[in-house]
Amino acid sequence: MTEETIIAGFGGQGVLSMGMLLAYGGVIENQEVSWMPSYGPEMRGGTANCIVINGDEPISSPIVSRFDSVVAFNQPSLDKFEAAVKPGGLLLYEEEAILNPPTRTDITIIAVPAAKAAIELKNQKVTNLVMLGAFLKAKGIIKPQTAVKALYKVLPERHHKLIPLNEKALKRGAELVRGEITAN
Amino acid sequence: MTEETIIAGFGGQGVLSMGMLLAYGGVIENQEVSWMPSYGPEMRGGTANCIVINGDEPISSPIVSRFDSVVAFNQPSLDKFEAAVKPGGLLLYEEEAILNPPTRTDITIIAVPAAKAAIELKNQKVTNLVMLGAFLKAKGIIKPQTAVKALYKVLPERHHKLIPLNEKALKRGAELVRGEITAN
Amino acid sequence: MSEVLFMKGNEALAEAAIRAGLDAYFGYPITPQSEILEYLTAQIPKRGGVVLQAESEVAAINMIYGAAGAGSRVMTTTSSPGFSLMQEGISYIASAQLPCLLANVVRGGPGLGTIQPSQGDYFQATKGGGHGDYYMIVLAPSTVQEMADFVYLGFDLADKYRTPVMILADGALGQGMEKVTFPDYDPAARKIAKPWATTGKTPDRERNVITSLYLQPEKMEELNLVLQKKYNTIRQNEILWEEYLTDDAEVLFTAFGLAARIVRKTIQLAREKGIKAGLFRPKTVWPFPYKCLNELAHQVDLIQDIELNAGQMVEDVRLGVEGATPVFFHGRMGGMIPTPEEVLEKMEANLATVRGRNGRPKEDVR
Amino acid sequence: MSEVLFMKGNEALAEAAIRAGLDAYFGYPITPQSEILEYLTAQIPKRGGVVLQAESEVAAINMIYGAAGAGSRVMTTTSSPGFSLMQEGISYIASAQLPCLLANVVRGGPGLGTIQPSQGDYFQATKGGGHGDYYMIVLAPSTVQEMADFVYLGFDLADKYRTPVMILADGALGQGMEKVTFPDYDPAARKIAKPWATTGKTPDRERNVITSLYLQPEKMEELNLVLQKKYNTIRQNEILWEEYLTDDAEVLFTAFGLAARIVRKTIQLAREKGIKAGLFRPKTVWPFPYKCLNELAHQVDLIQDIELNAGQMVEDVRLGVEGATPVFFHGRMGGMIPTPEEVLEKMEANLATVRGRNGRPKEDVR
Amino acid sequence: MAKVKGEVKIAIETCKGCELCIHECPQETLVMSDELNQRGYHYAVVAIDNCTGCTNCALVCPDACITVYREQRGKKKLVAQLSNITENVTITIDGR
Amino acid sequence: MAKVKGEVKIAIETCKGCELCIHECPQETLVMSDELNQRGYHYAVVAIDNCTGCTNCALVCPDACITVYREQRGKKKLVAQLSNITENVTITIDGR
Amino acid sequence: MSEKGTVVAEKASEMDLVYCRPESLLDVRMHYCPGCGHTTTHKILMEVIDQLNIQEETIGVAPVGCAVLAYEYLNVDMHQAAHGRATAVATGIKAVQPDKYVFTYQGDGDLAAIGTAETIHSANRGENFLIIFINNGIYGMTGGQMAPTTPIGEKTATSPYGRDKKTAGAPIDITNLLAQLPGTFYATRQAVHSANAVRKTKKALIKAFEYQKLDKGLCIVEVVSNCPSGWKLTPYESNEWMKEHMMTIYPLGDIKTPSKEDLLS
Amino acid sequence: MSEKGTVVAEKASEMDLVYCRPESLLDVRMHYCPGCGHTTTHKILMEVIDQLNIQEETIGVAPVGCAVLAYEYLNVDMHQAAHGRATAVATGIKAVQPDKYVFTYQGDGDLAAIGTAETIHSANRGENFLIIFINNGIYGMTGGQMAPTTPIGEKTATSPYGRDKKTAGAPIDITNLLAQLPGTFYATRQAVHSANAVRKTKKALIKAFEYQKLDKGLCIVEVVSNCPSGWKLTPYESNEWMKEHMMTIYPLGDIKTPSKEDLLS
Ligand SMILES: Cc1ncc(C[n+]2csc(CCOP(=O)(O)OP(=O)(O)O)c2C)c(N)n1
Ligand SMILES: Cc1ncc(C[n+]2csc(CCOP(=O)(O)OP(=O)(O)O)c2C)c(N)n1
Ligand code: SF4
Ligand code: SF4
Ligand code: SF4
Ligand code: SF4
Ligand code: SF4
Ligand code: SF4
Ligand SMILES: [Mg+2]
Ligand SMILES: [Mg+2]
Repeated sequence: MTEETIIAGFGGQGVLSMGMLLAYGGVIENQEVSWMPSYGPEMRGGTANCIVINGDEPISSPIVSRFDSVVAFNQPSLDKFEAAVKPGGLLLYEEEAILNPPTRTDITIIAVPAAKAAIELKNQKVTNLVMLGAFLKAKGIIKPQTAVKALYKVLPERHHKLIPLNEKALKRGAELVRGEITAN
Repeated sequence: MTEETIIAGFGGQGVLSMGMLLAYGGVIENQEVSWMPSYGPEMRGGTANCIVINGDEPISSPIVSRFDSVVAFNQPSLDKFEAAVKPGGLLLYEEEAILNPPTRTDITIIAVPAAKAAIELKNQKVTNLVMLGAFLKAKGIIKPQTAVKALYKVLPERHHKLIPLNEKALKRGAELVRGEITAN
Repeated sequence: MSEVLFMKGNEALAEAAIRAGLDAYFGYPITPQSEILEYLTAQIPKRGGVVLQAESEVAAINMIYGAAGAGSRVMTTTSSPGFSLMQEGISYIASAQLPCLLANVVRGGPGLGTIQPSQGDYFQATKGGGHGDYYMIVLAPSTVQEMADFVYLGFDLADKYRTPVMILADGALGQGMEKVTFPDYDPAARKIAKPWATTGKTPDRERNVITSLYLQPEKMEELNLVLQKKYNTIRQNEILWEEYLTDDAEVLFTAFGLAARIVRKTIQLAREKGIKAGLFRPKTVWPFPYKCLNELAHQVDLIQDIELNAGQMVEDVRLGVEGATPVFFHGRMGGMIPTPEEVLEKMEANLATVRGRNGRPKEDVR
Repeated sequence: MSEVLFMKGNEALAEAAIRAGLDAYFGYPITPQSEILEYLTAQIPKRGGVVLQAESEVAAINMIYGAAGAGSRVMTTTSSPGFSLMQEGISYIASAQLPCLLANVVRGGPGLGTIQPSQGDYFQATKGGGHGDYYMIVLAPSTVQEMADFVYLGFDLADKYRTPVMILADGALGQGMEKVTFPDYDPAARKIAKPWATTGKTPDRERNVITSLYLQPEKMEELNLVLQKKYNTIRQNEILWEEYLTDDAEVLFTAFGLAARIVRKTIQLAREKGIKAGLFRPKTVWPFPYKCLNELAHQVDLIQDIELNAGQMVEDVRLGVEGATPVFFHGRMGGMIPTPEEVLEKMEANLATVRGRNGRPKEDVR
Repeated sequence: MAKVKGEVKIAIETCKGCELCIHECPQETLVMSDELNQRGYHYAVVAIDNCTGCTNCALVCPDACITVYREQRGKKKLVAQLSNITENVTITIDGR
Repeated sequence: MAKVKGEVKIAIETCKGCELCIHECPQETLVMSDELNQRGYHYAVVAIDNCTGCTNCALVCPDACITVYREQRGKKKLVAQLSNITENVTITIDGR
Repeated sequence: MSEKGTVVAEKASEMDLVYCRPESLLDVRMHYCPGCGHTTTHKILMEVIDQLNIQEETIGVAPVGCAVLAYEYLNVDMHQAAHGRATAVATGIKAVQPDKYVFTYQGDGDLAAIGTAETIHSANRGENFLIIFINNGIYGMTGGQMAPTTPIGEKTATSPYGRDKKTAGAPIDITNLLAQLPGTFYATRQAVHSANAVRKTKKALIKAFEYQKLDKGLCIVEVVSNCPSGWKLTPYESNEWMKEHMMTIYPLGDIKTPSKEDLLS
Repeated sequence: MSEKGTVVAEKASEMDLVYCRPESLLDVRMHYCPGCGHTTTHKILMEVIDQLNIQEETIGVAPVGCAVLAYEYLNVDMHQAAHGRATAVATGIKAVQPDKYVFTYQGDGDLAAIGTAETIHSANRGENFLIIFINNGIYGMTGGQMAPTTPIGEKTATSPYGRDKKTAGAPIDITNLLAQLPGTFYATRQAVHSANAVRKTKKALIKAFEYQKLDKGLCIVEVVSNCPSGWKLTPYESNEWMKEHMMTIYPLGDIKTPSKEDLLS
């Protein structure tokens, strides 16, 4: 198994830490893992992404250009990466942020109303956790409990009190994905 | 024919221009010629030398370490280069400057009282021309007249009035070398 | 064995340096390796040592020259343009025989280029980007784990041979996070005495002089002979490489660093298709493992060299192979990274030519 | 043909540059090439153009970058440590595709070394001392006459290919005087239009931008492909070399620059002894004349490479020869220069081994 | 002093939501939108029609999003320099 | 004021004939020799025995060729520091 | 990257256009972070160039730093330059194009750290071009590291415990140093955080370009600027912080202005 | 190169030794040209080191320039350094040997041309070492080329028509610039052309070494010096020329001295 995922959005939407949770989760589950952020001044443009690869054998290149899954937090990211989903792969996006939804028909597409859910949870900052919950429901790369464990690694000590809320957000995300996931 | 000559002394004794005259003379006589000065901060030590190679075929290396002729203007130069004269070669030195004369027996050695002669000519600066005159007498690498022609090339215009004096010095040098020159 | 951590390559390198007893770091920010300086400015005040942000790479390498000469375990790191600026200083350090660790987290050149990963500085690293006859020991990590491991090795080799050692990494190894563990290493036990260092001329010894100046060519040649002798010793003792599935290989890939990881995947794909492919990965790209490669070369139908550049290590490959088998090159530049599939395709095309050209069916090849 | 003059190599280079239409020179003093700057500061005010003593070599190469980008015929010169300092700038110039002429009047390294002549910067010149995949056309003069000739050639090639061209000389060629003549050359007729230059954005064209920055790796790879294509064209069109007595040669010497002059003498000595020796001298050391050398390699019993370094061009020789004949190296370092006799002796010793090893008497060799 | 009448137009897709214009406007004419533009920024919009055309907001706007107009007061007329703002600007000055 | 009696010794083979000591001596004690030393330089020598031991010449001598002594005047004695000037210096201070 | 504003400026027929995007600023979205002073300075630089009508005669140099992509926005001939070498590059350009207006556009890391030698010597030679110096007290482009100009105590990526004077020294006032060199003809320190500041900076730029015609020496216009991203503040907060922490050590105003004689001689 | 003076100093028994070659100056012939100020400065530097008895605790740095061979003469641990980088090298040494006395010994080409950035930033960081700066207004070692410090009108190998202010700028007073940086603790300009000047320079050097113990910042002792060879004058003439042409633009005296508070704080 090798799962190549890119998580992309605006800076500040928590895309890097969503990726980090996925990666740390992999470490906890003894997978081979690589986490590769976009870096450098293109970040000035306000976008950020990271590529996470989880596998059971040493990771080949940490930078790849086609993905098993794309998680898009905004329109530019969706526009940029829709074509990069491998046939049969997954495109998961934050519903509210997207005006022009994806059009591909050879992949699974899931729209997650994560921002709305986060607001319901009274903290917009956990949008990314909702997305992660949804993503893990769709792609069981790591167990949801592992993601919770990863939170202890990724969050600085002073934020550990927020972990219960994050856990809720993860759950909520999972609930938002209904039914069986198959490529349509 | 290839003649490899080194001319060495203190800075200011005119060793570089003596070499230059020999070299320019070669050019005038259509020889292949190379003139190679010592350069760089070792000159701070107060010594200077140049290697002149006159030949009838393209010069191999302009820097050589054994010489057909060594012309020494001071003791350190004599000390340094005596051993570098090829067997059967020539060591010509300014007589007054040398306290410890050379000791080799497989080469021709000529002591030229050039400084004295120059003082007789009322210009100490022409010591090097006396030396050149003597050297050309011993080694006919270029004709003495050619050396005079070379003076016009080497001296800046404003010093051309000194050429007659230089010519005298050349002659005087030639006179100082008596008899046949053979390796002893 | 210690805990499995998950770190950026840059951080792993910095952490390893501290654990290896780094006395002083001097450096200047540049993407994609600024995390090293950042990590050290955060850690060193708590853990001891010196960390100083220099005014430029030129200053940084000369600070290294000073601190290394004064007997300390020192390191600087930068990325491609910064490494170019250090060339004069590196030549001085090599010539004055000072131990230190350098890292170039390479980005795509030439010029300002891009900040994406590249292997375009192989020539500069291995053939002497600076003036004169010198070499550095050049370690080429392929994983974040090696980003850490080669720091210890690098410091030890530097001290052992009084020579600069460099780590030739790339932006992906620097920026990406992977699992890493740190070995037990006691710097106090590993650091060796440096009686030549400028620590103050005590009455029991002559003054120590750090210099590379010998105006007399005879003297300068002597120094060069000392250096060349040292380089030969290193060539004999310190060559490191890795082989992957070479035993039965009919096709040999050569690659270093990040490229070698892609090739490993290609090899799996190739073997799935029945092509017996293997990998030869130099870990020291200087000294280059010519001899061992030459032996392998006689066993295979072709060598396919893969690099993230326009073809640099391939010259060393060809020097090793000496015509024993055809050598092909495929590379991507400017921060582009080939896919395993692309690499496979290139190799297969070349294999077809070779076997076609030889006019021999596959079975006859060897 | 014009008058035969007698000049220092440095002066001949400077004079040729003026005659070739030099618009601007920027440089910093360093032995053994300061005469170039000195000659130009004396001549340019009388003959037109710009000459500026920069505050450093780093500044000088970046002034070149500016003036070359603005469309002028420009040159800088230095010696080994100074050339190392220019590596970042050179990489930028190559990447931004700017034409200019550089000269390195090499001295003995590494480090501060000595000011005596050396060929220790061959690798730096030919394999890219700076970061990234780029090459310069590298002309290696062997006489003062070529110090002048290669200036014209250099400027023309630079303009033709929009690439930096360098002259790889040495202290002896720079400091020594020899005969030289200057060809007829009309700069006005030879200078070509540079529509890409920054001369002010007139309404009839888009703005011109001099850059080597492409953050998108796809774009940066494109630039690299353009560069590589150009380098291939140069490899096809601009290789220059000289052969001396190779027709019947059984022994081939390879050497460039000053070393080749010593070898010519050795060849005479060898032929006097009945050994049919010949010389292969690359005039362009990049692009290196691999193919022609390879052909010759099949004809001879051995190749004896002679350099004023620890063995640098010999790698290119071996890449050209590809195992076709044994290649031996002899070099002197740190400003030392081998004698023709010494070179002969080394070659003869190697010849004995080879012929002994082959177990073939001399007659059977080919 | 009678207030001059002005008007601003804001290129909302260019706006990066830095809010500097808001702080700089002496009239408190501008506010930030609740909406995001396509780049994900809240953008500046006119809240009250009390602009005096003082250009403060425009001067301080980093991204040159703001175009300012001011009531004619018989002064020498400015020549418009709009060519590269957008393609469908139509400017009519002096009836031309 | 009674003149103090001094004395200088000059290392003539180290002397480079720069003449700075000559110009600096208030007593005009020193002159340049007609002879050359082995390096080809005229060197400084004492011409008149009127040295006051003021050390001016020695201070200004670049090459540290000049050693200066001065008549004892009951002052605190200087400790000689001659160890590496030359091997056959013998110094006797206070009868030691 | 080019994109059009969707709300277009439509001429209110009874009104005059009094401010709009300068023509020489290319109609593309600039990559700078929201509220960054680089952006404002780009804009007014092009306003000035339009106003002086010197677009065709101007050549710019932007070295590495956040403004390295300036050539994507400024519609004049441009050189990207190596980090720290902008003034050397400008020296080369001006040497062979003496009739053109040449400017550099440099950050504080570029001008006052790695480029110190080139900066000082360009000024000392009295090079006849304009330096626009964006002093934001930080290395913006590389992610917020300490610059030589960073205020004491300021936390950056490479001074996580605050800049310590003992080890990193005091923030350097390089414009002041440059002003003391006879080759510097005009040196002024301005800002772009307020409309008024912008007005003054535009005037300073106009002066500087006009002086360049006189061939009297180097002009430098320092712009004390912000880096909301590096400082981790909102644009507005960053400007407030800048007033308090930057402008106190880098007070705005002219530092060296030519005398009447200087101008006439 | 070592050689003994042939006329040896013999103790006149009734006299005190009042001046002799300092012990820490190695007994070898120095390569400098006759009358060169480098030589004198070497000598008094070692006198001071002997006097302070810090030979064992001193580490020196001499970059390229005529004094590059200083390590042949100065009997302390020494680094030869690349051209212009002496203060960077010293920064490295002092960082890891903070208890040692560290000095650099630099020419004007080295310190004020190629090394400008390193010089300024060492001062700005307040590096706690001593710069001995030999300002002879020329590149001595490479054969007399123009330096940034060369007086206007002076003919050198690279200003054959005299230094032209228009193209080469004015001679730079770098010590004065350095003095303005808070990191510079003590800056003084001295000379060694006369016995009196030598006495003052020795005092300045003593002060500078003593200040280094206080760990307060950079000390710089500039020595306005001659270059008889480069200037093509006799040593004596060169000193006279120096008084007239160098000391007028580089007046001798203290430029920055610590206040009582500075010393006590
Ligand atoms: C030789 C070299 N060293 C380092 C870098 C990395 N680098 C790029 S920009 C920069 C500093 C940017 O700071 P500044 O000049 O202040 O500009 P700002 O981004 O703050 O506007 C650095 C260190 C580089 N590109 N080249
Ligand atoms: C990188 C580099 N550039 C140039 C040189 C050549 N060089 C050696 S010393 C020197 C300048 C010497 O002048 P200065 O520093 O004033 O010392 P001085 O000899 O006058 O005492 C130069 C240019 C060098 N060695 N290295
Ligand atoms: S022009 Fe002046 S009044 Fe109108 S919105 Fe802008 S700042 Fe406010
Ligand atoms: S100043 Fe400009 S970019 Fe900032 S909010 Fe206002 S309109 Fe938008
Ligand atoms: S010590 Fe004084 S008096 Fe004696 S020779 Fe020297 S300068 Fe003259
Ligand atoms: S000062 Fe010294 S070197 Fe000069 S002449 Fe006098 S003794 Fe000789
Ligand atoms: S990082 Fe700072 S300087 Fe750079 S664009 Fe963003 S705010 Fe401006
Ligand atoms: S060249 Fe000048 S500085 Fe150098 S030793 Fe000679 S006189 Fe002194
Ligand atoms: Mg900045
Ligand atoms: Mg000097």
